Amino acid sequence: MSVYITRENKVLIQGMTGQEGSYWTRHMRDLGTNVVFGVTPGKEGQDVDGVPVFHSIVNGIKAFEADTAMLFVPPKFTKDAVFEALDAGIKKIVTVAEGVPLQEMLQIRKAALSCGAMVLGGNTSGVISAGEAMLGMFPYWIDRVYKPGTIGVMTRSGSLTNEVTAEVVKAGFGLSTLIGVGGDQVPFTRFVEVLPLYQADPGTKAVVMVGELGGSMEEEVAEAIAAGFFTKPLVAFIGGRTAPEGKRMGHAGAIAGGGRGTAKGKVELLEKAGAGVAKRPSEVGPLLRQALGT
Amino acid sequence: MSVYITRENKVLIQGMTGQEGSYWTRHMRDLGTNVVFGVTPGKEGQDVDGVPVFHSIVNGIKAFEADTAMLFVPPKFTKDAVFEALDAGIKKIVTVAEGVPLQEMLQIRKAALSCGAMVLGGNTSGVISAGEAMLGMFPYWIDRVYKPGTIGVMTRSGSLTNEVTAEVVKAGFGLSTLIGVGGDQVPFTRFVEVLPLYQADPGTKAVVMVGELGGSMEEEVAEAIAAGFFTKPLVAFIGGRTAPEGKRMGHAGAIAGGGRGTAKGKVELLEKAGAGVAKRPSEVGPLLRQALGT
Amino acid sequence: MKLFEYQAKEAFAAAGIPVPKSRLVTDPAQARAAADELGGHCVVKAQVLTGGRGKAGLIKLAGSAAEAEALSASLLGETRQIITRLLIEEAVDFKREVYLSITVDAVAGKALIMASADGGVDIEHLAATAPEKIARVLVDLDQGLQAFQIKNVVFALGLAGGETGKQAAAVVKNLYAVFRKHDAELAEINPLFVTADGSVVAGDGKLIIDDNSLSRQAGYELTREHFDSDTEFEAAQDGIPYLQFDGDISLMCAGAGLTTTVFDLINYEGGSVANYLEFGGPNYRRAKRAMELCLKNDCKVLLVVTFGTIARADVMAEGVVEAMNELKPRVPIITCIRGTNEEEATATLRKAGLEPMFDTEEAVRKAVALCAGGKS
Amino acid sequence: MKLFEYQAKEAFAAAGIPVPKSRLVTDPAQARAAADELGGHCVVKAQVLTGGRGKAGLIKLAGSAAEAEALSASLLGETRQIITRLLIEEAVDFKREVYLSITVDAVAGKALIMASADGGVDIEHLAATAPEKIARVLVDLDQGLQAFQIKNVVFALGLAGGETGKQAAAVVKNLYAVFRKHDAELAEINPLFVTADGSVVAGDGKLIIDDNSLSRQAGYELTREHFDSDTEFEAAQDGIPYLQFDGDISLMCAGAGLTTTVFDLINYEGGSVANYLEFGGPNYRRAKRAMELCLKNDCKVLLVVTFGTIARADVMAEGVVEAMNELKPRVPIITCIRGTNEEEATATLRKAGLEPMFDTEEAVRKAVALCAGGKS
Repeated sequence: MSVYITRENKVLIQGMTGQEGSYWTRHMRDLGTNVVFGVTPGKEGQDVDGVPVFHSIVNGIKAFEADTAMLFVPPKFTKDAVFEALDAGIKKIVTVAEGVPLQEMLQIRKAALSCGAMVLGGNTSGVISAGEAMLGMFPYWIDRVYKPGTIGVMTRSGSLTNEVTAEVVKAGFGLSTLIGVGGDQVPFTRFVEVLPLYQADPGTKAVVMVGELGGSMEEEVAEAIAAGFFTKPLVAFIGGRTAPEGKRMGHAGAIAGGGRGTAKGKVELLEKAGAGVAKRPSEVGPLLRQALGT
Repeated sequence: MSVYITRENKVLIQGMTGQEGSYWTRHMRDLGTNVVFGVTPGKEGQDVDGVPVFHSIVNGIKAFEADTAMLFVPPKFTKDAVFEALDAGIKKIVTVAEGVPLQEMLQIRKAALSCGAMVLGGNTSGVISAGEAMLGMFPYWIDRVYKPGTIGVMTRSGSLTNEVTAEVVKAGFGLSTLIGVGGDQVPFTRFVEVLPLYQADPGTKAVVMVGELGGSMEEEVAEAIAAGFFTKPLVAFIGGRTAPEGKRMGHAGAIAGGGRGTAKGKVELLEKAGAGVAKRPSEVGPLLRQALGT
Repeated sequence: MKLFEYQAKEAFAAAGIPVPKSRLVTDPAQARAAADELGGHCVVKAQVLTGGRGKAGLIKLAGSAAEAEALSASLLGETRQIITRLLIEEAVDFKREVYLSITVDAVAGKALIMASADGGVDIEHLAATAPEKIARVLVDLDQGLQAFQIKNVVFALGLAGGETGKQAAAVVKNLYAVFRKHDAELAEINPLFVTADGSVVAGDGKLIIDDNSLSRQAGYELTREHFDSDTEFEAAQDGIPYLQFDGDISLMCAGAGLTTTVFDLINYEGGSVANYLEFGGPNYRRAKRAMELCLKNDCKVLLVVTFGTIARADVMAEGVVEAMNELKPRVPIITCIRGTNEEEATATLRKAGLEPMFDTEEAVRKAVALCAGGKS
Repeated sequence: MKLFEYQAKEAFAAAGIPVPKSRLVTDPAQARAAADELGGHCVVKAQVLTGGRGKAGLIKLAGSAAEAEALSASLLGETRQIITRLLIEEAVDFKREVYLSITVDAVAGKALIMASADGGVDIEHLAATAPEKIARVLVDLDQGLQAFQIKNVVFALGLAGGETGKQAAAVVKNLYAVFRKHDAELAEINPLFVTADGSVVAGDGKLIIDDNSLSRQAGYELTREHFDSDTEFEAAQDGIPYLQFDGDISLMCAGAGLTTTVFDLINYEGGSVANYLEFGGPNYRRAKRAMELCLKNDCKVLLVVTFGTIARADVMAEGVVEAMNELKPRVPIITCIRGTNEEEATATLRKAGLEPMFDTEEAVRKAVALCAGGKS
């Protein structure tokens, strides 16, 4: 089973005619995603591999139903494109762009909350429901990473996710849906807001969270578990446990600061809440086996 | 039974120390309203008849619970005061001020929708749950107008409401709660959004709507009835049935224009939906008796 | 408050919206000079606030300065309507007319932009018969106008692409700025011309400023042209809602809804209304001024109906009696004053020799009967 | 991008926030002249980006121009830290210090104003021990800063009422304007001074501009002072994330999360890191430049770990081999390159004489062993 994206979803692509847009549209369709139309102002009437293009979402949805928007739009136009999708009533939006201005990230997050929409990104590779469908930039199913199965994965990272999911697969499991919330300082959707999808999905038996130092998303997950809002087994891997304080390790999301945000604090809270916490990626598989009694 | 305001509600008063604010606070308390604190910046530590005053809502709610805000604030500060109440999580807000700038009305309406709050006004006398409690500017229970009973009244007017409710009382009925949504061009809450309160209230057997030409609130009510969203008897009185088109009859809410907004159109839609429509105020009582089989 | 075309266009131009060259004139000689300056070929436009000026013959095309002078003389000599100012405007060589406006959407709590590729005089017909040809874009005032919304409006205008598209986008953006800056209830350009060389120019301009915001919109004042009658103008300056009709019964009531209802009831009973006057709310202590305005009418009866809570019955009754004593109206007065302190009000009215009534519909019937020659 | 105090104060002053009079100087003679102009009694402030300047002795009070000159000479001669600029500032006679900052709240999606009546050097201690003394006000960027929020902040600062209250309200409003206009991640005034006569003055200024918005914030550029080392500065100019450490293993990895994890694993194994370098994302075709930077370290081994999908394994492997051939590193290279087109990558590496690995933890153990004197 899958969450967020299945073959039933009707996906529109903003920025479909661009080089990136058309390239990844092809890959998404190859991997099962149901793309209904694309949007590029000025190109209404054209098509990309038979998928029709419209000037705007409002024009597109006069002709086709759509429930999901996938954005291939540069960072400085991301806010406008997300607002366009929200305005059209789209409740699932994925945006891969890295480099959205910080204060526009706040506006996007706020607007999504107001609309009750789940916007994934920015700075994410996207979402995959393994073997079923994909939103974002995954070129093909890498067998040792994206084997279909029953483990939900949520992550702030790219390469590290592959490192960790490879361990999940090595341990004999597979993935239900992998959701990348993105590595930015203001993820439009937070881990704790993804959890209810996995909680409700009978096809997801456990969740792996790939976190890192900085921000407070992992602490929020610990609180949700402690409060009983999430009751399935959860195994976390937290990067940056030996990172020196005050040094920026990579993306902006990873600034340790304040009472929250240290890898140590995250690990402690998660362990206290009863989550499994892997010190190394290779411990993720065994912890999952232990939690699921397999 | 009552809706919106009962003796259980904990009411804070914005602008309580002003002349109007203190005058009506006294009346509200006399009529049963549970006033917990007042807000006037710079006057924290003072009191009005024993009700404590705080600089701000955030300061007040540190000390006292509150679920309702009553504003006695001039029109040009109304938006700020409503935003302050919304920001503090208050979901019921009544504002009596007439003359709020039109575009600020839009912002208030929009903010209230986003917060899931029900803001009544502007330009309303307020709300009364007859014999129980009052928010706004009703000096005392006028027996021939506000007798307690089972009829919900919703209105855009002031004096006309008294005219109509007097007929309700004359016909042997009384009022559950009278809700004035106000006479402005952009009521912060629309008739159709008030209906669910009456629908859910076992103490309300029927509803009287005091409408008039202009806007589309009465048409929306007709649609809600036709769609089965409101199933109790409803009797409407619509003022302005002989008004010449294009003349402004009183407040800004009453501009006839476009396909909607004529008194004639409202009457037709309401009758088609099965509502009783009184041509004269004196017909409201008999129509209610007919609808309720009494 | 409705602005005149020339005021609207000044506001548009200040915001960067292209408008035709023009001169505001008040006499035919000025009109001739202005037309000369503009090259002779020009449009003479009466600055009045009523709609449908073209069809009413209040906009004329002049081929020469002399013709402009003659047309101006004829327009300024109009007797059906007060015309004191004319806009002499260069004639625009347009190939298309489109429609663009911004107003408020009370349901959404947003600004509403309406745009159509078919503009000009028949927009109201279009709205009634083919509403799908008018695109509607809602703008959240807090978020402001978004780039995608500008694009959608420009597509709806049929002007996307190239230099015309850029200019049209700027007009949309700037009209929204005008709407916000001027606290507008309506900002409209109809027609928006597209010229032969692809430029975009505001052919007409309508701007209505929200009355509640007038105090922060300096530079505009109500003039006699804003009203249909002298008394309406006078009442407005006093802040008393007043409308002129030509029937028998002068209404002096409190509350807009109640006054409107009394108006209806009079019509139902076969009577006719001389004027609508509403002295409730902030005006409830101003009975004398209200009665003065009512008595400017050649009415047969003065009907006072109130049912106030804050607007106290006793205060209004005293006001009516005082006004009666000072103004000594020659027509009979019927009162139906109820609400807060009704007993005191009743006593006051009785003491002044009136026969207070307590039922609006009875009071209306009595007023209509009096006009028809019945006894008071 | 962090701004220097003098840049932050320029931005504050431009927005109407009162700041002390000051001169930016680069040598002791200028410092003396500046101090003279300011009346002798002044503060000499090193323009560096590290926090805690007061405690570190980088802010000095001078009683005379001569003293200012001497203090400046000593600060500019600092060897622990690069100091090229000093701010010579009039000494403010303050009676209170309060705290005011604006940053982002990722959970709410709003700006977060923090205000405390207790400002100054111990704000971090206060935040840890008495967080309730720091008021937090969330501002919706679309709605903007509301009047009630300004009031709440001024009350929290303990400055409500009178002229001080008005000035404080203006500072809050203007700091928010700075925050918005400069696309700030942080705008902070600590301390905000209240002087003996009740005026409000920004004692210090901190402004961090969001890196993603730098392209629309003209006039600021990264300088050597923004970095702890020359190589970090060099890498930043090339847009390659790089951090300097002083251990043995040079990291050349793709993906921030993976690089951070490799860093952890090395520490777990008892190894040490020479540098953190991340060449994923847009940099994945720039292996040569990345390796050049890594080889500036006195490292014992170069560890390449990647697991990319878009950042193709074959491209990165080719890049590594090419860089190796050109740069001829004297230290051993360990590769663990996986992901899209992994087979081609493996072949490329083998052909170049490397022994590709496929398990990150094994690769880390091997690197640590190599440093400890084990065999490659």
